[in-house]
Amino acid sequence: MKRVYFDHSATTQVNREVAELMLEYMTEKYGNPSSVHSFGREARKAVEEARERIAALFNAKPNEIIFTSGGTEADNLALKGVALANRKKGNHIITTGIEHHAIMHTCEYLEKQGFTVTYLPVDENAMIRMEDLKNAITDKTILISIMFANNEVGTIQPIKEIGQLAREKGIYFHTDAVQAVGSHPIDVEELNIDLLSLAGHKFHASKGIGALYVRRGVKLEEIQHGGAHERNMRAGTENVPGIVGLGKAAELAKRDLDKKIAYIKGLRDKLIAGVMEKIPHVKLNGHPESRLPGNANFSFLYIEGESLLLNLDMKGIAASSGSACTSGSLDPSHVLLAMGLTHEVAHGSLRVTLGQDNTEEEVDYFLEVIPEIVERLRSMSPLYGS
Amino acid sequence: MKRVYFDHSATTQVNREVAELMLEYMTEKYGNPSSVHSFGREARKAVEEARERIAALFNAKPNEIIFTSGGTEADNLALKGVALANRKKGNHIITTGIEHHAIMHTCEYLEKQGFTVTYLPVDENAMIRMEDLKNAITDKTILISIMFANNEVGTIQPIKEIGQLAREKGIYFHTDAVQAVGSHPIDVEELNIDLLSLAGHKFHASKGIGALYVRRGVKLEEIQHGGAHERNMRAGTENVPGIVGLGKAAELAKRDLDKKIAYIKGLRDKLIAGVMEKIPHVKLNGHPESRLPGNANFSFLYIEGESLLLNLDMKGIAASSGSACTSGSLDPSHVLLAMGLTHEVAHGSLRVTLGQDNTEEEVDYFLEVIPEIVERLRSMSPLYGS
Amino acid sequence: MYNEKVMDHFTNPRNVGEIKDAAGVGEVGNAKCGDIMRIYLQVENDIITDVKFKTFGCGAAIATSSMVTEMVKGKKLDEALEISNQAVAEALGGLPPAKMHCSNLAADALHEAIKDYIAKKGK
Ligand SMILES: Cc1ncc(COP(=O)(O)O)c(C=O)c1O
Ligand SMILES: Cc1ncc(COP(=O)(O)O)c(C=O)c1O
Ligand code: FES
Ligand code: FES
Repeated sequence: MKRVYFDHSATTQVNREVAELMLEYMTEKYGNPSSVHSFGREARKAVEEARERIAALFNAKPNEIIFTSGGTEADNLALKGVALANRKKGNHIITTGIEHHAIMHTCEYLEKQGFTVTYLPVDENAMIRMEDLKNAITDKTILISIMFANNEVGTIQPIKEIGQLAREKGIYFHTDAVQAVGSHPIDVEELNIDLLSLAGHKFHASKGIGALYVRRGVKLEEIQHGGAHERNMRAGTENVPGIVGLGKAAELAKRDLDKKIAYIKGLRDKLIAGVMEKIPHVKLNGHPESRLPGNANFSFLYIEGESLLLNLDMKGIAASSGSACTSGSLDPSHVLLAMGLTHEVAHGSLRVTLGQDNTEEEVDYFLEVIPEIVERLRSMSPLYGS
Repeated sequence: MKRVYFDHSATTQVNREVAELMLEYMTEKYGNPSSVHSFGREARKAVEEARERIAALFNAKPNEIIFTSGGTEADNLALKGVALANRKKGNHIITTGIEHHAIMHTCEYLEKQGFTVTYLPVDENAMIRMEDLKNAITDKTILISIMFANNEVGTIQPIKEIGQLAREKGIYFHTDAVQAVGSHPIDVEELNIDLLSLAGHKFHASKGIGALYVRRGVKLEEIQHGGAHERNMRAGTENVPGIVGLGKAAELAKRDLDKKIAYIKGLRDKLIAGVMEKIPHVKLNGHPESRLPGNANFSFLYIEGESLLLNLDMKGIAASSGSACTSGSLDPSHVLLAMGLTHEVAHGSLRVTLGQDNTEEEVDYFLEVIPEIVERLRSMSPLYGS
Repeated sequence: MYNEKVMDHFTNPRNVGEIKDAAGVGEVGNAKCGDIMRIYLQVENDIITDVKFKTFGCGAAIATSSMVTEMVKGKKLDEALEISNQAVAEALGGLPPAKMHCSNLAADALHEAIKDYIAKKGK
């Protein structure tokens, strides 16, 4: 059966070139970068070159990059690392109500450690309001952590304004850019970003590798203890194949970014237009313009997300949902609820996230099969037509 | 130039089969195990099969395995996880003075959090004494963490006796088995081990993946916050390629263990005998019998380890040293010092760790070049002959 | 880790050895930190006519020892006294930062040897 992958916000295919480079660093250049001999030096060199490539992707300096095991660890390190190192300055953190669990649950942990966290509300497009942010700042505020782009509805926050405000107030600004890196241009200087999290597997590097950008001068405490790796900020033998692959993926992302964005956006807009035209009672979730190029998030009224997903899967199409039933939890997506969607509407959400490997034929195929699926599920729904 | 890798305790070459399987899970079966669609299910299946293989390697159950980013994270999770979850029972931890930094520095961190840590001394062979352990136990002791085998001198601790004592006293027993897994038979039931750390890259899986075994019923708190992965014990998208590779490496390790041990031990014993015969003023560090099959650790009196390493490197031989000068720190190896070696003798240490890919010719080559290197360095040394 | 010049001096150290009945001998460092350097001088008319060293230490320690002997041979004592550890490291094209603290002592050993010579002469 034809298989169509429309779940690029969940994870992406590792680029062939990236994977082959990783293979080389597993089977031939397998030294430990801490070793002084030639195997070690060749690994060290590759790690430092990758660091340069990652830094170049968003205009940072190589020594401002700390490699981690992924986006979650980068988020944990940013929040706990800043909180613990700056406790004397204050104990207040500002974030939003639509962050990824990696931020949300880390904030909840910090609340138990005596920190106070403000969760900013968002509007119906999942945008924060600058007024709310300004009002939330107190003289105890040490950190603002606001995601660059939302993983469910794709909304891109006013990062530049946030960065400017944080800088004026002398507060560190962290952004979880796991969804944005490789899909949106980022310049940490222009945007006044102090810390930034990324995950390789969201832009065609491997799972198991990520990084935290930490602006020079930001006070951070390490959270994983052991050897003196990553300038004492992250103990543990460096994941050399992962790091080298991440560097390659960053290089490719930088080279292809404009082209990629234009291409994916084209497909995505076609998909949205097609769905809106062919299916009644559909709502597009997320900001109409300020959103990730590959993200489309719909609520199909009167039906439930998991059934929709399973039906699409039977047609070979891989997508995602904000329905509670896919996650095993009782409540649907906290993001959709924070945007003001009712439980019913949130349950009927479908996230379609496109990537550079998708084709127009795949979009056509999706548009061909989705109407009948929605129609069939609606015909079974007690909410529909009543 | 011929290159000889004698640094298998630092890291190992990824097995070809393992690397190719990883490639497949990067470029083809690249789904996120949390996704409900076919890409996700195929990744989930692979992760769970790998979990079974890892568990089978040391007679654990699959649901007792938590995947981590490596040995350091496993050690951090074991120590902090048990300490924080069992704080009400007591605040005392027992470990040794020869642990890896991943344990040592995590213990130091816990001391700052209000825990008390006893660091057991070792004898001249790097063995703890059971008497010392017994005497160290108080009614506040919640955890004993003693490494299975030492990474520098290879000494294997009396794990079974320790496990038995811990069980009798109702104290959790963790062992850092990063150096032992894949090089020594381990049965967590027979040995009464409650928690065990391992790292993939020490037995021919990749860097960036490891695991913690946690016996069912052991109270543990998570240290990385975010999604509900690994039964809520370790947030973050699973490193599927790393995990699948780890599973494969475990399968191979189990299949080949006896043969591998016999082979490596043969080479190692030849190497030790050759060095002892050809070079005067050499000391073998570590236990004469109870040691890892591939480990040889010498002190060449009157010379310094880094110079020795660099000279070997110029001959294409990769080894390691406990000299301070290779690490950029001021003190030589804390392990060698804990064994009672003087600073001079510790500085002159050389660690040679063999693996299954080494050959007898390589050992011969080593024995051919080492005498003249030692002789030349000694002729330059102000400590020699005076 | 080390640049080519350092590796050259490490691989082919100049002036290794001892001078019997040296005019001055200087030793610095201790085995605790991993570095012991001993420098032997022969002096005529306040000019260093011969110099040799013995060193227990890492690649940087051996290279700096070798370098300093090259730098002072034929120099006047007061010129030699002006050579700093930093100058030796620079003459080698730089050393890794971690090595600056304990390996970069060759000039100190030289100065000790000169002091020893002056003290002996004064007697
Ligand atoms: C916005 C955002 N932050 C953090 C993460 C966590 O990244 P990872 O699962 O790779 O640790 C993700 C992806 O799952 C994400 O979309
Ligand atoms: C005994 C021991 N424990 C822990 C570690 C840490 O493992 P990793 O560096 O893979 O995190 C190592 C290896 O460096 C080790 O030898
Ligand atoms: S509808 Fe079945 S779990 Fe939610
Ligand atoms: S001898 Fe220790 S750093 Fe050089």
